[in-house]
Amino acid sequence: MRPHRALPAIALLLLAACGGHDRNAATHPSTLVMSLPADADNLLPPLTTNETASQVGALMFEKLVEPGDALNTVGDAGFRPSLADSWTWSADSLSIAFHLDPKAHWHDGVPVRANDVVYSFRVNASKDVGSPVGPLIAIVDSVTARDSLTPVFWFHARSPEQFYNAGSQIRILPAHLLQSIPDSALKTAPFGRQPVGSGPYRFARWVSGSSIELDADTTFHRGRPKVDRLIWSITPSPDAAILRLFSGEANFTEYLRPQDVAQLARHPELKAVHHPALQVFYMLLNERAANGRSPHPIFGDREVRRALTMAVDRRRAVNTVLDSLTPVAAGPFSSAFWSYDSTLPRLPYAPDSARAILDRRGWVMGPDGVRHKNGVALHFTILAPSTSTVRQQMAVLLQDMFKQVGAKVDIERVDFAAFNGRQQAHQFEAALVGMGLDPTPSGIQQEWTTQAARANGPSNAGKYESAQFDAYVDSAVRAMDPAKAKSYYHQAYATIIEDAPAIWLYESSLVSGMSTHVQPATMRADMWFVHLADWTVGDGAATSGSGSVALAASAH
Amino acid sequence: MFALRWLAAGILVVSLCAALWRLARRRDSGSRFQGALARYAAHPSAVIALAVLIVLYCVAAFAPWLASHDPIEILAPSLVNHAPSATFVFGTDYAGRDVFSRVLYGARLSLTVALLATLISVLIGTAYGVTAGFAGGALDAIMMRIVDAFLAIPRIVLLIAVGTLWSPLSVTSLVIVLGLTAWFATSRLVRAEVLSIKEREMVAAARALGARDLAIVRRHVLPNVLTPVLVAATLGVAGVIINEAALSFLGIGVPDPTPSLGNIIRDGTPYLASAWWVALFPGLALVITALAYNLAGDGLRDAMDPRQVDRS
Amino acid sequence: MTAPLLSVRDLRTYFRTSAGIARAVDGVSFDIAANESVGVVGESGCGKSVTSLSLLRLIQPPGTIEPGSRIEFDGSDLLSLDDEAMRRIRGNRIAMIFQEPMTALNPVFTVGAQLAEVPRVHSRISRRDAWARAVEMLSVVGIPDPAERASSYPHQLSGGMRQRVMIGMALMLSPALLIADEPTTALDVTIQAQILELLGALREKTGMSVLLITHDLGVVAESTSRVIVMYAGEIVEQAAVRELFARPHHPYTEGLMTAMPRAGERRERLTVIPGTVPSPYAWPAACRFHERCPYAWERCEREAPPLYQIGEGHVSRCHLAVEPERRASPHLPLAARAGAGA
Amino acid sequence: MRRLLASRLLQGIAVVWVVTTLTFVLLHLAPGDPYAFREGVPVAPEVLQHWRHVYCLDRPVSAQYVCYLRSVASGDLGYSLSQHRPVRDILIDYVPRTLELMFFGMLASFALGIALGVLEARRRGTFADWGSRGISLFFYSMPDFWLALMLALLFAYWLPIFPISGIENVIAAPTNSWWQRAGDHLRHLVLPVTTLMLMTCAGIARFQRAAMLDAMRLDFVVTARAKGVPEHAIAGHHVLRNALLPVITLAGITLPSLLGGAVLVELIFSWPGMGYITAMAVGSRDYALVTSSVLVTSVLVVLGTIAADVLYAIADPRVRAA
Repeated sequence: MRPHRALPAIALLLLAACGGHDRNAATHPSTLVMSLPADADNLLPPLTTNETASQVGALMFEKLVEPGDALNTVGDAGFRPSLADSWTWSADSLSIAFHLDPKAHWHDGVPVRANDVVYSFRVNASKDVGSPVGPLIAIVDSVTARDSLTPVFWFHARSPEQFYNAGSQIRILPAHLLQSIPDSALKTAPFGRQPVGSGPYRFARWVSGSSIELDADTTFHRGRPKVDRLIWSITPSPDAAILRLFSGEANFTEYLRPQDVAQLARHPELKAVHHPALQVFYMLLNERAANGRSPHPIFGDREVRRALTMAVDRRRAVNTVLDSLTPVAAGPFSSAFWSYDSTLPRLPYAPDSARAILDRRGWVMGPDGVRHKNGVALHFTILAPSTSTVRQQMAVLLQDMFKQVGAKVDIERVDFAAFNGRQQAHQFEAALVGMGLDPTPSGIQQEWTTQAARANGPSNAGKYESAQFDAYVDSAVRAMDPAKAKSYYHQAYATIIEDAPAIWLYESSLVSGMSTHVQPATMRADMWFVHLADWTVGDGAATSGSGSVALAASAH
Repeated sequence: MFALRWLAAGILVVSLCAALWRLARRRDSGSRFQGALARYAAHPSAVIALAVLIVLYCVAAFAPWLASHDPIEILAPSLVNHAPSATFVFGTDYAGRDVFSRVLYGARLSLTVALLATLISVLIGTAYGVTAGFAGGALDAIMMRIVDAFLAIPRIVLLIAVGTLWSPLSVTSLVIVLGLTAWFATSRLVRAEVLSIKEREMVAAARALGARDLAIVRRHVLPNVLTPVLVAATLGVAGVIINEAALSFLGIGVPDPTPSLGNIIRDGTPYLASAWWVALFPGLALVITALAYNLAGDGLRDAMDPRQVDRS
Repeated sequence: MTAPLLSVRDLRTYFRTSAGIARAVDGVSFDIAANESVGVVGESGCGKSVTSLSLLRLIQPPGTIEPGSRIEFDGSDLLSLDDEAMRRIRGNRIAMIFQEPMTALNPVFTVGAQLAEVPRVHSRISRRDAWARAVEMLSVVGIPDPAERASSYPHQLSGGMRQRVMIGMALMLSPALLIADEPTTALDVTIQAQILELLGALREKTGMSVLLITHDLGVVAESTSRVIVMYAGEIVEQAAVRELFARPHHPYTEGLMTAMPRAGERRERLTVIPGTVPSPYAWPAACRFHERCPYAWERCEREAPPLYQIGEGHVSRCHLAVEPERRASPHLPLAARAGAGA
Repeated sequence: MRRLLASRLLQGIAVVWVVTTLTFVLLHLAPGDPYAFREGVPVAPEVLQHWRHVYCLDRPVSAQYVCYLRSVASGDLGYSLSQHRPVRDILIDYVPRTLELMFFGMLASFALGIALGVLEARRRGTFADWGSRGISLFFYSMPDFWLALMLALLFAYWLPIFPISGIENVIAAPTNSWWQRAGDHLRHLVLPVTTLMLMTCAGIARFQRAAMLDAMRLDFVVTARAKGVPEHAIAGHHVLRNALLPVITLAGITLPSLLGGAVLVELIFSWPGMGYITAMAVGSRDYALVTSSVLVTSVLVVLGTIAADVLYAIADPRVRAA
């Protein structure tokens, strides 16, 4: 081999040799490496729209108060202090004064003061910025600074969740760094790529497309976080994120699909953690026909919808596709809500009475095992996203169960973007939908009321309209007394369950995958990452290991 | 019973190859085609490649009959990522489906899509090349610049762009898209051949006899163009197979449950560490097919075009 | 007579191909004395180029120099040297120049670099010194402003100049023997004369011997002292140049002489030797020229003529040497009678 | 030389113009308005309105075309809805990483390709010749993404010496010195570049082999031998220098396929470059980002082809003088 041609081979060996050395490099302070398939977009909270950016933002910016893990959003009982130590209501409860923790400070050393809160409210409410929080804080008239440590919130009117909306929606921003920038220019401000916050973690590095890194703020006013470094390790696709966890280059990944969980058995160094999630899955029935005006020949009839619900053995379906741990959903709400109670009625699995109802409604069984009613066959299509194996398996099981009661079902698989598009354009008959819920039960008002159906937006695509249900929801949302609110919610839930606008399938719990020596703190249903500062990585002591396999194996 | 079926298929294929071999060895008829066949048979690698191709197409044709399980049916959640065993020759994938049957059906799909797409690309390429070659002058220059533009865009990026904007692609639209993005090389080749033929006296003579352009094209140009186009087509198929697999791998090609070699590999990607067989076997099938086409294409080029002697 | 610089004895170079064995050079023997200029003449395909390449063992597969051949140079047999030893002789003790100056030089390297390469390959000379000697050699071979020309590329020079560069390259290490394979064929006449005159002058100055291979009798007449005539892989006649031109003995040499147009002579058609050069895969039996020889008789077809001594330093491979009377009855050669070709 | 450069530039501009038009057509043939409000992508309506105005999507097609050309010329490639950033900023982040991958990929594949080509030509007909040609054809026929996967499988799991994803070891990075980080970055380059190399070297080796065999037949080889130049110097110096010329033109042609391969390699090894971003744009139907990456990719290729031609002109003295 000519000398100059051997050079590349020698170089490769050198690289390989130093590879080994790098593997067990000096021990690193406890580090949580989270692999996930999406890069952040803008780290300025009011401009954040994607999941990664909201996670990073949540650990760098604080709210005034934080809801407790029970997510009781009515009144102020269920809340605990964050940026504000304490708060006092005015006599007519039309204003609340928050007392900031004097020790709170921005990562550049400047202390947090009331005018930061005033500025933050103004920015989040401004039309130019278009913050997603805007509509939620519409109930707040204005915010003033009584003194340098006491911002005061003034309200238009009293409402059960006024404290929640005021103190726990806005993440406080450093006015001294941002107020000189006009609102419309905030979008392209460099702050969005290099933010300064007041939270437990300060910004370290952002290599776009590769990693975002935060270091613990040792002087944080609520105590030093246990995990020293948080790294969001970004991959191009969900598959690559799982690959990174399994190869040991990451020690946490937020979302494992059922098939990934099955695969975890082969990796002793990893474990799966189920934690509640505010997410409910159901088969939405479109009550309008294709022309969007006349009722759908099958789903327009409430009795037929009830019959189809009774034809489905929901418990067996959930056990087969997922596991027995996952609860069967009662309705479009989460069992974690304070407004939930176990006495709610449920449509039973009763195929015989389902057949009886269908007969009574004139759906005569045809020779080919499919029912007909004045020329229309009991035949409809279920739309399912091709990327979700769980929903595809569920569609196959439902198809089989409906066949037992004489209903012919086709399954149409489309990719995710088309799945959303078809629902919004009402070009579907039935669809296996997964909906994320707001932490507060009042969210049902935006999702299922007649007003939502008529708004022609993405909500209530099935066009469920029930005046009685609307009335109950309105009074529940307005009731100041939690007990009265709960009884109204009960009647609203009972009504929608009886009307069966959709076949409620399961409340999915999120499954995260992590290395065995990561101990997570409580993972709150709406935001699993809110207590990330209290997690511990390794047996508390600095765990060694960086790069691939060593990271995972270092605990043994 | 399952092994019996494979045995029958094996016998059929072997007899087919033997017949072909005897044909190649026959010396008597001295036709141009015969000489080419003999020269082709002289290349051992090309003959093996042809035999492999025959086997592949037979397997693809009889896939439903040969497959051990239903490729789409989710057998049982318990059998997820099961290692290769007697019942599941290539193991099972994450959804508990038999990889062997999916590879069979996937190969069947990939082969048919590649063949049809190449057919389209050859037709378009030849037509485009002939018009550009014959028209000459400004039109020829413009047409060639357009081809340069298309060649300047890596084919996979073009496919991704098209895939994004018109997804999900049904199999027919996939064939059309693959066909539409593969004809550039063929058109250049055909144009070069047309230009060289145009100069030769026979075309001038034919024109002198008052033959119209179209007649000239049919009688003189097309037969001569046949050789390079045939060679380019064979080599082209390998490229199209790989591109179809890449598209399915990216999730833009064939929609999910229908198996294509590309999306089987995609299913196996996240579990590479512990379930490597899901990604390995479809890839091997792809490589064997592409390699067979490449070797056959090389053999064909030497056989049909002795002038351009390969310096082997 | 001091020992000859080069003595070739029974040189055979065969090419074994699928079409059979081509005996391009079939038993050639000759000597070259020091500072002598010898010409080798013959139609193309008679083996003169293969002979020259064989001297430097530059024959590439499938050609081989048959065992039994001997090339004695400066006291040692070149055929017994190992490759490395032979390599050290090429360009150093024996050098060679070629016919096509256009392609004989490497187009992508400067002329100076290709000249400087010769000393650098053969000795531990520094790049700067080698370049200086290259420039100096360019002036020796008569190239105007050599320093500037050294860094120009072959395609920037004229044919004549490129041939001068070739000669310079050959003479970099003042070899004892220079083999020139048709050096002037590709040049026009005026340049041809200059090159031949340069070769002669350099030969006098350096005392080297020159083996000049050409098909042009005029070139041989002017620049060589002795001539070897080759036909069908064999030497058919060898003599001092004046002797050969005055009394050509072998009919083939005679044919060559009459075929050459002489200045001032008025002739419409040039006389042509009928027939064509035979194929090396199957040389004709006995005398290889008998089919094209006007004097051939049955002995010529039966018995291969040896090299008869017909004068001082004058040999000829023709039975006329022993039966001169045959020359009186010339007849139409066999090839002409048989009509188109053999 | 200047004339050649001028004609190549003109051709390049023509190709870029055709590609821009192609991208415009692609953008407009796609169903739906690229800046339409789409559920699941919460963007303030006035942002959409701004970008729809910038591309004059509210005006007739011909006006839109002129508008598109003007904005592209001024370097304004639109706004990415999935990344909420102007496309130009995104490309500034991601294009250099693809260029880096391409540079090392090109270097490695040409080095190996030339070495193999020379080896095969010098040992023609022996086992080394057809053996190396067989192996490189085997890799040539392999789909690039599958080759990447197999390398990842081999090197990441069974012999874990090279990292399989990302551009640096995110954990160790901040505490390393710069040269440690450079070394680590190179280690992350090894597998992606090896994939590109194995994929492309077959074509180059085959071309180089043919060029070598041609050059070996030229007369100056005999002259060199007559000069006493040793055999390996003849092959390595005289012949190779001539045989390299045609291979340089090959650089222009392999560029598109290498870039295509890079797109898939980036996906497998999570190398955040153009392919990575294009794949993300695919998922979220980010029309602006997809069409602008097509545009940028083809401009890169056109520039690369022109560079290859210029390099050829410089390398070949006969052309340089013209």
